[in-house]
Amino acid sequence: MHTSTSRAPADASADVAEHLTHDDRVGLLRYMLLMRGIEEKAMSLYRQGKVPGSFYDGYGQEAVSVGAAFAMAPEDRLCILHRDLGAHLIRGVEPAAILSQYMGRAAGITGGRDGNVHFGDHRVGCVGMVSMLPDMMLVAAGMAMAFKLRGEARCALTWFGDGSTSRGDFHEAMNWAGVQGLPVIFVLENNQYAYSTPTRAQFAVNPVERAGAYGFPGLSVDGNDPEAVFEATRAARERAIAGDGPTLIEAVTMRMHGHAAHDDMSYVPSEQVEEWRAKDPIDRQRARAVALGVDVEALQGEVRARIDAAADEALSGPMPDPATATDRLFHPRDAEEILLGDGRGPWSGFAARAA
Amino acid sequence: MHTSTSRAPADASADVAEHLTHDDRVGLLRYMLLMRGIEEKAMSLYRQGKVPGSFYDGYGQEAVSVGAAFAMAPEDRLCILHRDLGAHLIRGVEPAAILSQYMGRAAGITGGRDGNVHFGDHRVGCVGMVSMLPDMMLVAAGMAMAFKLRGEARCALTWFGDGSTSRGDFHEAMNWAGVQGLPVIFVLENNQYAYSTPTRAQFAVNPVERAGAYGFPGLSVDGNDPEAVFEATRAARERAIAGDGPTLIEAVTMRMHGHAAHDDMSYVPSEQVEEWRAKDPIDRQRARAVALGVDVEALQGEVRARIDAAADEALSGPMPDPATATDRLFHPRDAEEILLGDGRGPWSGFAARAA
Amino acid sequence: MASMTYLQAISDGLRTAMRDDERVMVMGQDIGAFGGAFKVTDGFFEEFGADRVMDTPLAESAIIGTAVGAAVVGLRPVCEMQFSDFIACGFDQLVNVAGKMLYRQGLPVNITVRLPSGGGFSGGPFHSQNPEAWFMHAPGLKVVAPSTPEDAKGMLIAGIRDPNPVVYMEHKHLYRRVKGEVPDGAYETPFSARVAREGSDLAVITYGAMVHTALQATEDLDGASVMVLDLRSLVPLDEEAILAAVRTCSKVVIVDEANQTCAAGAQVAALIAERGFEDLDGPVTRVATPDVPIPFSPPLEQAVLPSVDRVKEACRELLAY
Amino acid sequence: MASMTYLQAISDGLRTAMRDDERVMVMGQDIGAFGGAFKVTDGFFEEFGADRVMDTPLAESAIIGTAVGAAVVGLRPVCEMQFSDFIACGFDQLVNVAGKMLYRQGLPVNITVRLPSGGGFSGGPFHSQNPEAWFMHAPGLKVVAPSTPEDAKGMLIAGIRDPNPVVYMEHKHLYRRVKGEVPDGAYETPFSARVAREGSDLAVITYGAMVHTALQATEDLDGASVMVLDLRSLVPLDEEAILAAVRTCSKVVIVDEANQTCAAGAQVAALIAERGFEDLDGPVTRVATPDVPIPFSPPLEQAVLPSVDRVKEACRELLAY
Ligand SMILES: Cc1ncc(C[n+]2csc(CCOP(=O)(O)OP(=O)(O)O)c2C)c(N)n1
Ligand SMILES: Cc1ncc(C[n+]2csc(CCOP(=O)(O)OP(=O)(O)O)c2C)c(N)n1
Ligand SMILES: [Mg+2]
Ligand SMILES: [Mg+2]
Repeated sequence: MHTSTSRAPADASADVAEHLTHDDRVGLLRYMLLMRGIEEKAMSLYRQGKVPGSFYDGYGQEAVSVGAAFAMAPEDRLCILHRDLGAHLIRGVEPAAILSQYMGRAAGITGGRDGNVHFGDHRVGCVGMVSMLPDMMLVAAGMAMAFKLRGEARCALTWFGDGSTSRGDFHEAMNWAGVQGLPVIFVLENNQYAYSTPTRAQFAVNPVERAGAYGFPGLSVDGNDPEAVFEATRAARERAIAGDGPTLIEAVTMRMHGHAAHDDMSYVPSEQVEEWRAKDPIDRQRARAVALGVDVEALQGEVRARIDAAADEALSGPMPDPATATDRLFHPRDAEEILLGDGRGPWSGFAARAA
Repeated sequence: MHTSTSRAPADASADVAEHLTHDDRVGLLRYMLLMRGIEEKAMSLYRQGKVPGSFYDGYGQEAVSVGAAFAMAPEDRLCILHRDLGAHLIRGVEPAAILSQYMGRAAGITGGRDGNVHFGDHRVGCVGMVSMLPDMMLVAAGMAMAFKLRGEARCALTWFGDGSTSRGDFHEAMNWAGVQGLPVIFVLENNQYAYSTPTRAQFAVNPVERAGAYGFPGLSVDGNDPEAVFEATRAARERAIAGDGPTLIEAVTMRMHGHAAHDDMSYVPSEQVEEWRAKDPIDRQRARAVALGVDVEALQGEVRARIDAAADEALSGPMPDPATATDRLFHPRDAEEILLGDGRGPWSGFAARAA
Repeated sequence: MASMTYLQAISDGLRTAMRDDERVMVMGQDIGAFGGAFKVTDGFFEEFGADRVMDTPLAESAIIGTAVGAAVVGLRPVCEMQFSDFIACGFDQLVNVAGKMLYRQGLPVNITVRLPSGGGFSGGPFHSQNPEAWFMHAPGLKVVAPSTPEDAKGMLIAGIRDPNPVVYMEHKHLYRRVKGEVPDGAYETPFSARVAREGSDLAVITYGAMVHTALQATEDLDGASVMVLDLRSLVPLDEEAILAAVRTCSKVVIVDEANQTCAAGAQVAALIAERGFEDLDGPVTRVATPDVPIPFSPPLEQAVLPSVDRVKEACRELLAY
Repeated sequence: MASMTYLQAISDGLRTAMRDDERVMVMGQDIGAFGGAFKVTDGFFEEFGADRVMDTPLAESAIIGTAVGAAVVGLRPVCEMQFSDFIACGFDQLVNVAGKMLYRQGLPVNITVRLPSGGGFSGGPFHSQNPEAWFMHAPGLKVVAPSTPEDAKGMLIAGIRDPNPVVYMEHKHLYRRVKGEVPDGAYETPFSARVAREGSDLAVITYGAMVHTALQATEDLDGASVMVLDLRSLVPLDEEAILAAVRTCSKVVIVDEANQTCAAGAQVAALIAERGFEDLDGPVTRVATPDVPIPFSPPLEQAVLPSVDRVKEACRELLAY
């Protein structure tokens, strides 16, 4: 079972060309633009006092969620974390529902019961995260366990941060997935910080090195390149579906904003920010699109218009009815069974798979 | 920080000769005999209904606790696990106190409040284990953290089983020890089973391989050779005291009895038991003693007499007073501060260190 | 109908649920070929195979967490903790992931967590706990605690079929000590209280192993007519049955094996003090374990666990009020 | 004396304890150069250095477990959970290792665990909990919950000096909202109740943030004389002060921000129903959060948390009884 760990960045170029069509590549850019635009809009709503509580975003990390979610099939199942808005979009969650979610409105995915990116739309196969990190690794492993037990050709995927790797649940999930050889993909989003804590205070050795000691491969990819993340995830999914077990993918990136809206991240050296700003994932994909002859201005305009319309819709929606605050603590026995749906995101799966 | 993992059995012979005197080697045998004898006595008391609850022993694993504890200094601190009675003996806990402990008598180390090997005599520098495995790894790491913060040349050691490595606390302790470079020694007592569960259902890769991924060395030793365990621990202690951080030592051994008194371990193939019976650690050390010209018969007689006297003493002691059952839930503010003592075990430290 | 021990009834319930519904699987340490620490799943491995009778690594958080994952994609896992005490190691997954999922996002989590609990056999501080109150104080979990073989089977089946996370307290001290008639096949016992004995002078309100202590203590209490109410379910709590008992008897003794502070018994007492006040004819008396870890040695353990004598004494005192 | 916010008083207490005793150290996530999520340790890193103001990995079990180890060899660690909710991830070490050590083996564990708790600012289901009852139901832990800046400082210093594990509940909603005079230097506030306002018609018994809600709700309640008893400490619970309040007022409203089932308020109600029964002139009324996770959106959150209006209404109803 012992597979040696490789940290060499996956060389995506060849395989990517094989699996991503022209439209896929534009799709990757579109989702990243949409993610960044929605988060910028939410941030301005936050500043206007319209987003209660706190606000977290994934600025600069768009390639990680978009690249990985793009490689998943509708029948796969996802636990999406707090810097991974793009994954929700790929699964088909509407921008208006997301903005409603941030603002605690009735039309938000959780109907105002939870906030921020603490949601998952079960109709598109997603389980919403809890705050306790990285609890969802075990939930993802459990979904994969069910797939394996039933002999289904599906897999589960979850993201988690560098900081989360210090907690026991990381280990229990890695060990369980390894010993049972589960079809699960763990995407370690190494954005250099956990709140104010740099990775050197979190671990002595990069956790991607640990995969081998759990019996499955771990690899590092450029987390600012959506196509590299896509390709690593696609290959991991292929392994999973083939019955070859889990994969740990480290997506190396940088948290370009503070931990949350209140954090000016004065603890981050400005050179580090500058260095990473030059590697902006959207700039990179935009350049590819330009090279492909895409009218990127038009695409950006289209995305902006969609977000503006979503904001208008969200802002016009009501807050939840306080009379419902104690409803739905338990599911009635005679009610319909609710499970994670079968997925219906237009981009749940890249074009080559469908072919 | 990344140190590569070595699983090659530590070649003890040369160093051992340097550090163990004739008396030390006899001492190792004496403590193993004492451990086995006390556990046999306790088992017969259990069969007579004099030991309440359950009963766990370390039959066949005597070399692990005896070898490791022998290498520790009085100023070191230990968390001793349930198959490691020998370590208590080395620290100086009296056999009568141990038999009283098993029988829930007032003179037991916990005064009847806890049972089995769930004790630690704080006067000799030991913290008693809790059942939840492997919680004590974190407590040991915490003691080591205090030593490091205060600049003291001491270390902490704890044992834990193969099964325990699956739990989150294993990981949190390994990671914490690695990132802080703590003077702590983790002795992984791989006795092939966790209750009925063989190691293959517990992990895909031997956990000793993980040490490197936490930034410190992991090595395997013959857990049925007290001198090999001693030597590995002695060297690990030297590293710890020198500020070179933690060590994970896998002591490869076999649980030769059931998980507890009620368990006939029918799930263990009899060839496996036979194979290991031939490697009995006491037989091995006895042969060494014989070669050194020791009168082993006399030694055994002495040990037996000591145990018989201890049993008499323990059996004549009273049960705890029920009126005290709710005392000492909180320590009074004005009472004396109680800390782990400075150790006073006659064999807390082998002869060569004292010299 | 067959006569079974409490333990056999649990096994029978589990086996019945597994035969009826192939989505049901069990997970836990040593539950496979070994049949579990208490032999609840003895023979299951042979009947249902390794996939549905899953030996897990020693990792409680993982047991609960993976069960949640498996449940939301359609399995119905039943998790066994080797002892209820070890749920402390899976606490977060149970309370934060399983308990809050439906309320937050409309996704029910159909898991059942079996917790062998309770003292009385020198299990000591880590094998004797009654942790149910922690979970009563964690919204989104149902908590049940049957006292008879018939209810043990019926509530386990009902718990497994219930789409919500159910914490199933099975008292170890009842395993082989209590026997009773158990209906064949599948049936469900509702999550509501049961009058274990009718009575009108005083009501003893209790659950789990203490039902038997209460029955024994009040069997012949100087001729008094003593009702024993077996709560059976703690969440939902059958408030109407409790208040009805107060109306009938006007005097109440609440017996709880757990440590007394913030125990299930405290909640029952608080309920009565608020909504049964006008029917009360005496203080709401509690018998529980004082706030200490459960000691190992028999004389110490017997000194802290509620005994037949302590219950008798409390009842006598209240009857004389 | 200086005027300080509740938050500043906590900082001041911690700083004072660290200056007085070099065994005291603080451990937690982002508490070093960053000064902590709520800035309680702002400036500590500069004053005391990285060793005594220790940034830890993201690992709650390890924070508690290593603190226990450090404590038994002579340090006095103060652990910060970033939010009280995350203590679920360190639950086992707190309850089983720290809580039971002294009882089992005579070894005191001098740690203090700071839990920033409570709702009211759209923290949602994982940043708003009041988990104190879990720890009241775990023998061997002291649990305190100051409501004023003066007590926040004095109880933190007392907790750090106390040789036992102390769970220190600091309500986030008080951090910047409540200000008051705080004595200079080191002093201790005893772990006992305090009469926040004298009164004789009705007693509101509460603690933490709800003390302020209770005071506001009963400031001018149709001329009634309303006592407000601030428990301050939950373990030990000042039973005498509670019973004295019942004797004086005969009517009691208990206000608790936690989920109602098996909450601290349930224990207080049960105590009164048992030992204050004869002094009661009406039902023991409770105001608490219903048993649901704390929702994020303001209208939902306001609907579940006990409000000034709900307390008023409960008092009025009881006064009219
Ligand atoms: C168990 C747990 N402890 C503490 C926190 C508080 N917290 C929220 S995010 C965060 C940092 C997470 O860092 P990382 O895992 O690297 O994710 P990132 O935010 O960098 O994406 C912390 C400490 C938490 N969410 N969960
Ligand atoms: C957290 C936890 N879960 C379950 C148990 C129940 N249990 C007691 S010993 C044991 C097996 C331990 O195996 P291992 O760690 O290999 O130690 P060994 O007994 O083989 O020395 C189990 C599952 C426990 N003690 N702790
Ligand atoms: Mg990070
Ligand atoms: Mg083992």
